[in-house]
Amino acid sequence: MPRMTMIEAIRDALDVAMGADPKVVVFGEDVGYFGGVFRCTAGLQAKYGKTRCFDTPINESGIVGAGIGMAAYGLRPVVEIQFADYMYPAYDQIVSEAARLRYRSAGEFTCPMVVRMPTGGGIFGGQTHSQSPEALFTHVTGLKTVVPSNPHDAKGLLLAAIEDPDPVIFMEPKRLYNGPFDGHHDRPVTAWKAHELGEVPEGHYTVPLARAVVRRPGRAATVLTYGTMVHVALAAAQESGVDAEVIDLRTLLPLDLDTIVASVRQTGRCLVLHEATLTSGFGAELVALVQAECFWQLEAPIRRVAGWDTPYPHAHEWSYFPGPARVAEALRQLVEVA
Amino acid sequence: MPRMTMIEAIRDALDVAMGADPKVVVFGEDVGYFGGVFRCTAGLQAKYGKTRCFDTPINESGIVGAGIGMAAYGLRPVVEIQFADYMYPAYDQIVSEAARLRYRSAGEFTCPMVVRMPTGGGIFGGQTHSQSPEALFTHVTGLKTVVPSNPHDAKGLLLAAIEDPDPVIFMEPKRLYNGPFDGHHDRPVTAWKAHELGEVPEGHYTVPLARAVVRRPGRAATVLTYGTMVHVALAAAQESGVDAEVIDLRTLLPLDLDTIVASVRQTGRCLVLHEATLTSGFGAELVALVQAECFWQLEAPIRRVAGWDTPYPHAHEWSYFPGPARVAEALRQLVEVA
Amino acid sequence: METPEQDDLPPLSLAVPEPEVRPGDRPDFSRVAIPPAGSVRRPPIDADPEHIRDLAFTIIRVLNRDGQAVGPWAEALKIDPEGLKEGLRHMMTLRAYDARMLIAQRQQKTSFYMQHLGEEAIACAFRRALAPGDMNFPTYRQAGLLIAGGYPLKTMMCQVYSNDADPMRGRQLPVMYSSKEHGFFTISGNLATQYIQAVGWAMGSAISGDHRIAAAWIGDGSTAESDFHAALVFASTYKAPVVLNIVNNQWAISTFQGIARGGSGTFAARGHGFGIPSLRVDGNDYLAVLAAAQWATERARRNLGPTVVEYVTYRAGGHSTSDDPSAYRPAEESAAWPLGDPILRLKNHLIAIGEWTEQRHVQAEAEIHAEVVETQKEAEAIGTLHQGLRPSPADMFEDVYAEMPPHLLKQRHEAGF
Amino acid sequence: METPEQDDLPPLSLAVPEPEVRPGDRPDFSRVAIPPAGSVRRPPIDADPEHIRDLAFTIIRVLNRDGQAVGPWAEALKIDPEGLKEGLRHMMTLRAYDARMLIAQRQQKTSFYMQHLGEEAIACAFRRALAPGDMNFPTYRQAGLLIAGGYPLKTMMCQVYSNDADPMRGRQLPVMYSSKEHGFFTISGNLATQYIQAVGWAMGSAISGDHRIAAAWIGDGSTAESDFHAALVFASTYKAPVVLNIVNNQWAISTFQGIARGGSGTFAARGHGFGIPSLRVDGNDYLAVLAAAQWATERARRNLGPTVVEYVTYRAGGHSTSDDPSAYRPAEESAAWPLGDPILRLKNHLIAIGEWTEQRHVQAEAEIHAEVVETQKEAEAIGTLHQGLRPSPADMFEDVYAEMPPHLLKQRHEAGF
Ligand SMILES: Cc1ncc(C[n+]2csc(CCOP(=O)(O)OP(=O)(O)O)c2C)c(N)n1
Ligand SMILES: Cc1ncc(C[n+]2csc(CCOP(=O)(O)OP(=O)(O)O)c2C)c(N)n1
Ligand SMILES: [Mg+2]
Ligand SMILES: [Mg+2]
Repeated sequence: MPRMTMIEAIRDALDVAMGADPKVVVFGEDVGYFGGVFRCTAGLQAKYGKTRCFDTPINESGIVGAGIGMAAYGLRPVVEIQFADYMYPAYDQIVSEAARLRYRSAGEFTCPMVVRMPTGGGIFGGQTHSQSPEALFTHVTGLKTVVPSNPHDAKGLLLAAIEDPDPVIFMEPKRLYNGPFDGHHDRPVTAWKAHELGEVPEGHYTVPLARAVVRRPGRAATVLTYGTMVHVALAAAQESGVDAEVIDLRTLLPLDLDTIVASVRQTGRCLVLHEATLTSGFGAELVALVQAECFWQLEAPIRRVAGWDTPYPHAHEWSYFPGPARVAEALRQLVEVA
Repeated sequence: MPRMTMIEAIRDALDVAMGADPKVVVFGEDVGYFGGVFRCTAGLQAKYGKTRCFDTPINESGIVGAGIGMAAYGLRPVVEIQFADYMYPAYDQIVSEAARLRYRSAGEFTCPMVVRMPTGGGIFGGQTHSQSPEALFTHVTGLKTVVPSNPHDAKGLLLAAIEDPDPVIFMEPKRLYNGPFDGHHDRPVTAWKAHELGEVPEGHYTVPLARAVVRRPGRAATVLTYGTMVHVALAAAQESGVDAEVIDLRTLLPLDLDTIVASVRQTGRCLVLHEATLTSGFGAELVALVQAECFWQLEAPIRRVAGWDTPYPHAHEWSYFPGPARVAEALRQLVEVA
Repeated sequence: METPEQDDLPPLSLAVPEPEVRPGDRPDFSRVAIPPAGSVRRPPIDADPEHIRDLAFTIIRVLNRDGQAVGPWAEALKIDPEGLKEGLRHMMTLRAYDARMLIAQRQQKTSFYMQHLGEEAIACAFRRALAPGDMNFPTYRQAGLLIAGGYPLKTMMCQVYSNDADPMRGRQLPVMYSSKEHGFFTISGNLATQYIQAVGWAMGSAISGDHRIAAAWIGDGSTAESDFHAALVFASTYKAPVVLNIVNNQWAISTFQGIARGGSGTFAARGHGFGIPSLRVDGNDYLAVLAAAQWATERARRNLGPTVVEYVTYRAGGHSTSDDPSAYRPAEESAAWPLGDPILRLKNHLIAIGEWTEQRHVQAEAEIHAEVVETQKEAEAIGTLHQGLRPSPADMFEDVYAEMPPHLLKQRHEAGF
Repeated sequence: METPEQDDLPPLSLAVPEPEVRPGDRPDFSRVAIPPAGSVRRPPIDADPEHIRDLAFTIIRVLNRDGQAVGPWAEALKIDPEGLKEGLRHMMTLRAYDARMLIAQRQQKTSFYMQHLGEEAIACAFRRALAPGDMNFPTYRQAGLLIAGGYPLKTMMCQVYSNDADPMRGRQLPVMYSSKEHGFFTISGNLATQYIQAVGWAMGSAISGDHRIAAAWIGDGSTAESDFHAALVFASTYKAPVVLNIVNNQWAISTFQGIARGGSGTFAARGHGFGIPSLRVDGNDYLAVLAAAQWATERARRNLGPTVVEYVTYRAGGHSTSDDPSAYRPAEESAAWPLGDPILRLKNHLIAIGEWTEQRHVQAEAEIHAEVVETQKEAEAIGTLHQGLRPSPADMFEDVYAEMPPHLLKQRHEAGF
């Protein structure tokens, strides 16, 4: 099986989708000739022509709004927002339009569109190239929100998202584009080709939406996380010596609650981990669901580890990022509660 | 003390602020000559002139963006978004600009602006005149979010918000504008003049931000809520026979956690109530905080009652709205858990 | 540096535009320059936009005071007297429908209504220039598209009543119709969002090598919204086959058009910033609207790209049933509006060309009234907002997604369905 | 109905604009029509925008090939030779600064940098037209405003290095400067958001009866953003005292200006849709920029309202240190740019008028280089991104609010501070 980076896996998914279905069109800022600032669409314009993969004006509302129109027409647009931090101008189109089209027309008009966006920090991108705004999507009914943590899933989830009949927000943890990053920014960079999840099947396959996966079985505690933090959690489990079960949620909404509940009922302890700011983050929803479903099994308060409630500060990136040391410490404290 | 509706109280707060400080300017769609579609600014243009209270083009991003510029200049803009449902076009200016101005300039530029918006349902406004998007603000660090539940607080909180050095989102439950609505839509409308919190002191006073208040003391359970739902909770406590302590949060961020924790530690049971859709709503954050702070005192899982995870449906408004029957039932179930 | 001593200058001050008249004042439309019917040239559809700039600063008019259709736009018109009579009937039906629904709202058979009084010609005439498969992205004030497109009046009423036959299952505010089959995109309550969607739809058609075109609709006040800009940027960049309609009815709720228009003379002028050909048309002149629509839709169909069309009209009624315009404009302003009433003007034309009589008009009015009342009875027999057969609240959970996810299933169960 | 048989027409297709040349092609700027220096008229500042439309479709130029300042814009210029020499020094300093910071970034002393190569004249010259108290709302490519405004180079470097003397405490990306005192609003990473804020600031000044004016800045690509529209709507409606600058450097990262511009010939033309007077200026001509800036700022100061000014220039370098332009445009395109180099052109002018020599230029270059290098040493002696004195991470929790709320205090504690 070929080994790929996450960028290559995403590109491959787009290639497979465009090859199979002439309705799939791909566009966004710098997406056409150049192939995207992260090169996720490189080569697609040359292969499929400039009416199927093209550059757009810098107007995120226009990109998503035009995508909605195309989706309603009958195409399957896959649009790129250059950074998740720049999705806000498109937020109205996403929330008020894409998410409600099916509902308000009672199914007459639908919006099978994917909105891709690189998310998360770790590249010294400062306040405007580091955000993780997933909670702003999970609060919006009508949307699905997906965050892959590796090349294999990225391709399979993206294909599933493109084939989904509803709008899907597809958040790509940019710090994982080139390798599985566990938060040890001071150690040499590792590459996907050395990682089993860098193995990406050729051609078409899907990783179904709304299915979490256990990345590491464990009995002492459950870690609920997604994206970059999956790798941080794995490192923290290792380094803390806590036998944590690490669940990669993959799709945040709809959520695979069964997998979560089954695990927490076993371990009795739960840590929720994300890079986004803490307050009103998606972790809050996870806590609310877990305490409701597993109240009688819980042996300790559910803990949250998350980005601090500040903007993502450029120079203090590694003080801000919830790295393995912080997670390991939280795990140790979690299992110590008697 | 004069009795006022919430509309009058808000207008009075603006009048007091504009009278005291020439830096206070008020604008928005239909806000000037006409005085706002809910009449909250009626008379202000006539009194203070059209450069201090004026109509704007229909561009919410422009309204907030211009407000940010004015605030940075040194004024104290109080802008109106006609319905909270129409704040999305301004969301980028609120999140990326207003909320981070102080931080990114290290205090050199600040944004003492208030963004007022009518919120909530109950007036057959359908999907686009009924939303409660507070969780989309509480996730954004740098903002303060306020939701008054009565005329007295509305005036005092609005004056506090205008005097606050940071941007404040001021959400006005429109169903409370003319009377204390407890969710019994099929009963005669009651008026603020018959309610003690319709008593509004003349002139200047503030209700400090970040302070919750206990609206009804009780020993069996704690209800955490705000806005319209305060009145629903009071009705539900009454009707269910459950001796619930009802806390009106008033400010969602910064949150008065002390008042919350003190109550839940006493009652051991907690219900979180809001009109906004459930998933990733502000209630999730409340649950996460309460379970962390009160884990050992909790005798039952924390319950949430909220709007369903659907758009606000026009004709089914009263099936959607979390009214007193649903809340009463939840309270009964909550205290039955052994 | 070389800057002037700024303190020598008078202090700055803010200009806040105001309408010429307010309640208590005498209505005054003298500022509205109205060229004689037939006086504006009709350029070829592939004219260089730079050479037809003047068409954004005038008013294209076809019907003169005597009810004659005159000038180059009249000559190019493709419509026969039967078509005109049909058009008259569409407008009269819309007006009768509006009148009934306003009463129904006052009777609390529905929560809300928005009327078209004075603006009937625009959507009714424009609809004729469209072909099957074309798609409108309307605002709440283009029900004429449905009526002229043959959509059943009864279904419209059922939507307004949110009854069991409402295709939107009571989920949408009254008047927020949707009909794919009739080329009528589901209306959004959010202003301007659909303008760019129309452009996207048209781009989709062009990408697919289709023949279908789109029509975007917006009000004067809403042109200030940012998505208006997004639409013009995308439409001009990709030469999308779309007609960008602007209905300038002088008011946006209580706000006069001068607030949205800023310093430019007209809304049509906005197109010039993008090199888009732009027309300004008498919106109360059925023939002028149709002539402009045929010009613009032909441009789109021949892949010549977008056209901006501003229709100059007047919102004679309140903004909605929640609005009382006498609070912000003189009550007599509507009567003073110089472009007249669209129904009256088309009627007079038909009489002038010998295709209609006062008597037939009275008769038609009676027929239409009876038909609308009859249809209304049928709709009400099914149900109204608070009575009769209504969609089940269980349905509230449907169509959020194509397939109901577990958390919604659970909530529906919790809700008791 | 009367619609044409659409199937007779050829199918629609989507137009996707492309630059004339791509890597491998020969650079070609023949489409850029360049009027001779001095050939464009200079209208009075209160001219009717409709009468000066042509100024948005030409290029106002002052310096001719012989280095002479010619024509009406030259005549109206308020600057003396000392001022010009200062201007030259500003541009040379900016270029030297850029060169050093690019190297520093490659040496990983900072994470990121954005240069101004070829665009130095614009901000450096514009700054001269401002008075103390005026406020710029810059993009990341207007550091010339700071240098020409006398802001310490060392502080700029400390910002780029995120060291302990960075006034932004390491919180902002490199080049995102802020200085209220120097009339330089804190830069946002989000495009176009500040364009409308500039208008709001100017409105604030006008509301307050102040004398201060604002200058908004945006790139060609970013004019497509919606807040550009918001700014033009508000500025034209309230006649805000603001200059709306558009720096058209031909590229937006890898995207050529044709994607943003759509069908209109120029970006300046956007102003016409709003009735805003609009100029198009040679951005590589220090004198032309200054002349236009003086015209536009005087309009603002005299309460005549906003002006749109498009500066035609070329981004000679990469978009940022993350960008390699050879992937999307011919490497030689920069050399083929017909408007020349702004520093060379001002130098030649000063030589032509006898105020400068080649020798003094070489000497100035050496001096400036030495000064920048010296300043750099001082800045680096404090610290760089990964070394030396840097702001404490504890500071990360400050300034989120004026007063730290309990939940942040708790988090700071949890973080160990
Ligand atoms: C984004 C948004 N902002 C505000 C509103 C509230 N609103 C509804 S209609 C309207 C006025 C629109 O005026 P115009 O565009 O001229 O259309 P008209 O009603 O005259 O047909 C306003 C402000 C809204 N629906 N959406
Ligand atoms: C809202 C938003 N969208 C996208 C970006 C990413 N981005 C940064 S610079 C840039 C290109 C801007 O081009 P232009 O406006 O021409 O300015 P220039 O860089 O040429 O000076 C883009 C797309 C951003 N910063 N903000
Ligand atoms: Mg209008
Ligand atoms: Mg550029």
